[in-house]
Amino acid sequence: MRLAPSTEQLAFAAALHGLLAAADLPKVSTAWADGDPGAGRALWSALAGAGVTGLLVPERWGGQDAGPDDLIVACEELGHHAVPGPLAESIAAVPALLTAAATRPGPREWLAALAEGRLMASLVAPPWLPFAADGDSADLILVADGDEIRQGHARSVLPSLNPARRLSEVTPGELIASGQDPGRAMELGVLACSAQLLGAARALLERSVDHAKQRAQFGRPIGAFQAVRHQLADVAVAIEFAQPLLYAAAVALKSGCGPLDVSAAKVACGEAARLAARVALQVHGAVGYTREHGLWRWLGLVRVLDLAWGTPSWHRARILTGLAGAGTSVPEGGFE
Amino acid sequence: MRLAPSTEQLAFAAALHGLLAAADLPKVSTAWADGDPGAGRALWSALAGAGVTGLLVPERWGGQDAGPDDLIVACEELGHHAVPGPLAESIAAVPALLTAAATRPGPREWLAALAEGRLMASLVAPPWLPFAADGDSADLILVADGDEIRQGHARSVLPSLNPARRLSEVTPGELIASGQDPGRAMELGVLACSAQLLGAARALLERSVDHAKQRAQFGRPIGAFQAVRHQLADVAVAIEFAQPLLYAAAVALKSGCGPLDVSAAKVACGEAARLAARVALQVHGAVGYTREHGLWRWLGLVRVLDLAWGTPSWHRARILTGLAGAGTSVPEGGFE
Amino acid sequence: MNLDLDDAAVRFRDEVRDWLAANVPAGPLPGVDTADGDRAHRSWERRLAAAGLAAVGWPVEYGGRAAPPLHTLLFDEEYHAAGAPVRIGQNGLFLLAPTLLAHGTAEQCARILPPMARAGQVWAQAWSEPDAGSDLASLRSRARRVDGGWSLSGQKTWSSRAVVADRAFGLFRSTPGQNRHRGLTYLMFDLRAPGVTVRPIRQLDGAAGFAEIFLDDVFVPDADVIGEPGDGWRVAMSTAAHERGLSLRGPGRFTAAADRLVQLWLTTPRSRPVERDRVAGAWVRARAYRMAAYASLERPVPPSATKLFWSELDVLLHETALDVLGPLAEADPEWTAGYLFSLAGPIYAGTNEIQRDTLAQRVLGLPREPR
Amino acid sequence: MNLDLDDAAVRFRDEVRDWLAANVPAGPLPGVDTADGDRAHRSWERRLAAAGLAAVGWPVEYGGRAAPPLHTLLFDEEYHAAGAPVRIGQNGLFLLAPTLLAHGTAEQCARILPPMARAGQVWAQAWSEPDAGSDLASLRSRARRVDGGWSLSGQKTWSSRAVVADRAFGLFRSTPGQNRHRGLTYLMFDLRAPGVTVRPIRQLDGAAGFAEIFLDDVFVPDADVIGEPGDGWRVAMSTAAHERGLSLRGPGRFTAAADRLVQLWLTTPRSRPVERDRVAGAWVRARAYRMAAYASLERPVPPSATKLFWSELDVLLHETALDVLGPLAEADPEWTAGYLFSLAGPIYAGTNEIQRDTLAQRVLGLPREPR
Repeated sequence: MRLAPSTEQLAFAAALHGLLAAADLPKVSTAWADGDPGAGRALWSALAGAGVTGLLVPERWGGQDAGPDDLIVACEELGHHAVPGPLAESIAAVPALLTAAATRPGPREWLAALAEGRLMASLVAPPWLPFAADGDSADLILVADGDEIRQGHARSVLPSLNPARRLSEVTPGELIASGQDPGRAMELGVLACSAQLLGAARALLERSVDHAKQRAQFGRPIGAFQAVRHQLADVAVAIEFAQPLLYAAAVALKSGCGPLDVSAAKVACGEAARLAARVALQVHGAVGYTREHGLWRWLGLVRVLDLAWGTPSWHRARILTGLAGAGTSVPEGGFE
Repeated sequence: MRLAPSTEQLAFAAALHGLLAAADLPKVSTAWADGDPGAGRALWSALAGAGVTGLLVPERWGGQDAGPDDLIVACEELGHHAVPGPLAESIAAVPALLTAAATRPGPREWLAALAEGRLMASLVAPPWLPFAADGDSADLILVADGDEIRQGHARSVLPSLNPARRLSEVTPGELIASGQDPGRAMELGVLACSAQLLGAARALLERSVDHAKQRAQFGRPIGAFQAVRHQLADVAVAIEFAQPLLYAAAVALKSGCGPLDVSAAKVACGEAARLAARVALQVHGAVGYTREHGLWRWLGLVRVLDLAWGTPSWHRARILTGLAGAGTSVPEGGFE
Repeated sequence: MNLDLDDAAVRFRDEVRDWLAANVPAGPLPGVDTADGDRAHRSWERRLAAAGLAAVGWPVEYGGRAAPPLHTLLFDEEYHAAGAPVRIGQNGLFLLAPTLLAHGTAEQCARILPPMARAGQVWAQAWSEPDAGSDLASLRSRARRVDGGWSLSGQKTWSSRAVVADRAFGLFRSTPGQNRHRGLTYLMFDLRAPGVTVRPIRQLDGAAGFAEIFLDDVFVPDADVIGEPGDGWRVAMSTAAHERGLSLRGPGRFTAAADRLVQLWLTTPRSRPVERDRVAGAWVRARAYRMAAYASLERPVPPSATKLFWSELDVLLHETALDVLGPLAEADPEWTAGYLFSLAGPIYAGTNEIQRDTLAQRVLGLPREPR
Repeated sequence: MNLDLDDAAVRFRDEVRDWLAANVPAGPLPGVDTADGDRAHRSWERRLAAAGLAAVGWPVEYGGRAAPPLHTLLFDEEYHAAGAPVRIGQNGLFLLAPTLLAHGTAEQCARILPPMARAGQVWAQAWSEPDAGSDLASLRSRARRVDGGWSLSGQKTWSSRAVVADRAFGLFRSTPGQNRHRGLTYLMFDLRAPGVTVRPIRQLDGAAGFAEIFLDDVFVPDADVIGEPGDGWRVAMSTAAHERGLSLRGPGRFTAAADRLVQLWLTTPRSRPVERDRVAGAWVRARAYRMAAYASLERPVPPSATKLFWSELDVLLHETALDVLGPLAEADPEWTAGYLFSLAGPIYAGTNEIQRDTLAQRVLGLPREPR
């Protein structure tokens, strides 16, 4: 019985952390927000080199053929560093969708390009993902609607609440596959998104703790005030108890089931991240509200990802449907 | 434009406060909880002398014929002192129901007896009030179901979460009136209940503040710790902003409308009282958890009254139905 | 208890409502912190002033109507219900003006208030410093006595509107030896005077909503001291009460947002019952804030309680709206802008942590924390 | 990451499940703090012990099975899922025993643990004093050196189970000159010894769940000191970690309550969607606590975080259940009893305020508050 990363996974996370810590993410994110994806694409290539972009790509197309447990280890680090881009799409859902459609040459080529870091993909899947995240810089946009997968074409760019995210409205085009249940691919997307949220929560807590140790008011570090330290303690508790759900969801998905656990992970990681974001801003005060300070990179990320890949409300309804047992569906609204 | 008590109302409240402060309520409540209503009934007579029990009884049957604004002034004091008994029933809803049925001699006699303090009444009104509060000591139980009012007969006594409240299951009996809309009587009951809740919240805050000033740990009063003082500040804010809604509801009911305001008052007073109760227990610690300390008299009262006279959920639904405008009903469950 | 408006109040409300219906611009004005927006918002203020609506509670000689506080409240509600533009002059109108009317000389009021009402002068605040945020009394910017006035030096920050404003007001340490609340003076100064440098700071949303102000030997004549030199803390705290209280944040902003939230929820195709609770709860709180405003005409509400309540209400309103919108929220410009603005509420005008301490001490009488 | 149970674990779980199905009493036992209840609960403990299930993780020679921690976790889940009786011996089993196993002598373990496992001896805690609650280190009850042992005097309070228990354990000041954490000794004493008076305290629910203990020159032999004299604080803190952590509050209690809550919600005729959110949220948290328990087998969870989480979860579970029940809640004996018990959670075993301070300092490394 294991609910913790293996030694290999810890080493993978540490390597990724080193790569990202050296990558000047503030600069990457600022450029990305200003519509200049060059540095972000360079980082994407570096991530490919570290084996991140091909995690879910089958080995015969150059990938790692890794499992959901490796996926969350990587995505937690990506969230920890607030890496911009359509990550849960490119790393989790799209490779899974393409693998199911890999009887045709197009998907196979895209899979290989994903693994090599030459391709970054986005995804539209109404109503969960109504827009393509970073559709303007993505090389491939898929549209998953029912059991059909189509290629999508970006139209206008919309601003997002998250400055480092550029939304595209998308027109569905050529049919890529049909008759495929996108379920598992979407679960992997939810899982990746949850891991990003948890990583972001952890980063927000770390930065807030550092700030609370250094910033002094009334002659002492603000972290010596209960009003500050107790808020941070609550964030630490939320993170501490969201993490096991994330790991349990990965374990459940690995053995081929797990909607209940995936939803529980999404709810808990989202809650922890939202709490961490609110507390981080409050602890930082005005300086956290500026673009000059780096906090904005996580604040927008968290608020947006919590509502993407199924709202907390949707996931709660799914949990109760699962618990109600066969034949009973708990609609998003409960019974009437 | 007035949203505050008049000079006369302030004097009424002060007189009532004096009466109740001298009445040894802890003893009254303990005896009441142990099934000995003697002292409680004596207090009821004293309240009749102060004009409380006949507030809503028409003058010709010996009452004050007072308005909803006087009602909340009295009920806030009763809640402040955690007076046991079926108060919102006896003082608010039942006199209003009986007044509407006063074409017959029975209701007239009951009204006179209420005003004189000889009669204490309880009420069953499913689904809001499934049991008769203190039905074993009440002299009269009404059952309001649809547009029929019947006399009810108490069966077994059930224990309540509130030790100073004894519930009876009731069998409906003789028809008292039919074709009457109990609506306004029930609104008055909700209003009285809201006022009790606000008074209880205020008492809980006062006692907690006193305790926080006196109890010392780590060499200083616990009220000097932000962990304690900030919780108390939040309670004060909740009370400060529930009160104007209570007054506004009384004003609205006086001019013959106001379901929206009555529901808003119930929601806000209930929230303030529940927060006050949780914080009071936490600030008092173990001593607040004992019967020897008086806190129990408010803790049970608050938790029970918040769910009586329409749950917070029911009142929220009514607010949104009112806001949605003609023809749209927001069910308790929202739309599906 | 009686909520009926008297005839004068009804007439006033109708006048405001009609005027706004006829005059509020159809679309939103450009951002207030841009050059275009600056022009458009000042022009809007001049129209308000011409209609006698810029500051109805002020004395007539300064551009007001000497209207009772109830009318100010009614104006605020109508203004927000009509979706009228943000008041570019709000720092002056709602924060400096009450201070001047309470502590200023007649000369100061006559000189400063009329152009403020016409937005001929827009004001910025200059309170916080890099090391004096929550602990405002630790501020270090200096006012040095010079011939005929004072010379200001130091650094102020988080000064909202400073990028577009003409003048600023704030606290300076005028007696070097004295500590904390003592020896501070309340001064007004020209943001275009020699020695002033304003550096815009980009906010979360990318706009330059606030700025740093660097002061290097900036001259201020004696006529621009409010109250007595050295008595600045007491004078400032009356502004702080306004900032935290109902002057800055009338109920109109929140009741209007609550009504929009209810409409959003009612018209969202798949209305989410989970949010139902919070939508109704937010509406109840906005209503509570409104009723408290009316009640405050007779019984003042502690400013710390007011600040805590409106700032948490604003966050609740906007968080709930985003949750109702679900995945569409991030692309909704209006609600996301309001959301980002709401997040600043628990921080500015004295953080909510400071407000809770103040309330615990001044309202509840709890002992002060050892510092 | 792998959740599969090995064969031994599956066999153990099945054994426990089958035994409980065959042995758990059909109805509830009388209240544990009554004479009848005392008998019934001790008898139940003897049956558990006879089946080798009283304390599966203990060494075999003391009445356990030397089972791995995973088995203790599985036992806890099965026990609560089966609705088995409250453990009358829990203070001893879950709090004293881990301390003895860590700090006690072999003689102490051999003498004390076997009767504890058979509920031949039931233990009470004796920590808090009237002036030493959150600030436990200010305790004043004394242990005076006497021939062959110690003499205890003073007053302890909030001692749960003291009314029915046989013996108690707690901290006493053994070096009069020393302050706070220094000079304390961890001792066990007989509640029926001369000089001991136990005064029951009625709780909110009317039951005498805890008591005051008055000690007047009560003799304790040297054999009943745990650890070194004067080293009591360090020894006690290891018990405190157990009390706050998973030993006292295994996940079974909460997952069982969460499952009952979900069933309640599903079968309530007019299921309330507002509560839907909280029902699902409570279930998610109970699941999180369970998964954290499994994860803790490899990576310990800070006890302060555990205490905060389970106590808030328990309140959430029961508050939500009452709200789902609506006006019927007050007459539901099971949920209201659980509710009242849950309210004590954020208070006992170190208040949640103390836990947040501990977590901030020890886990987050934030500076200590000046005291």
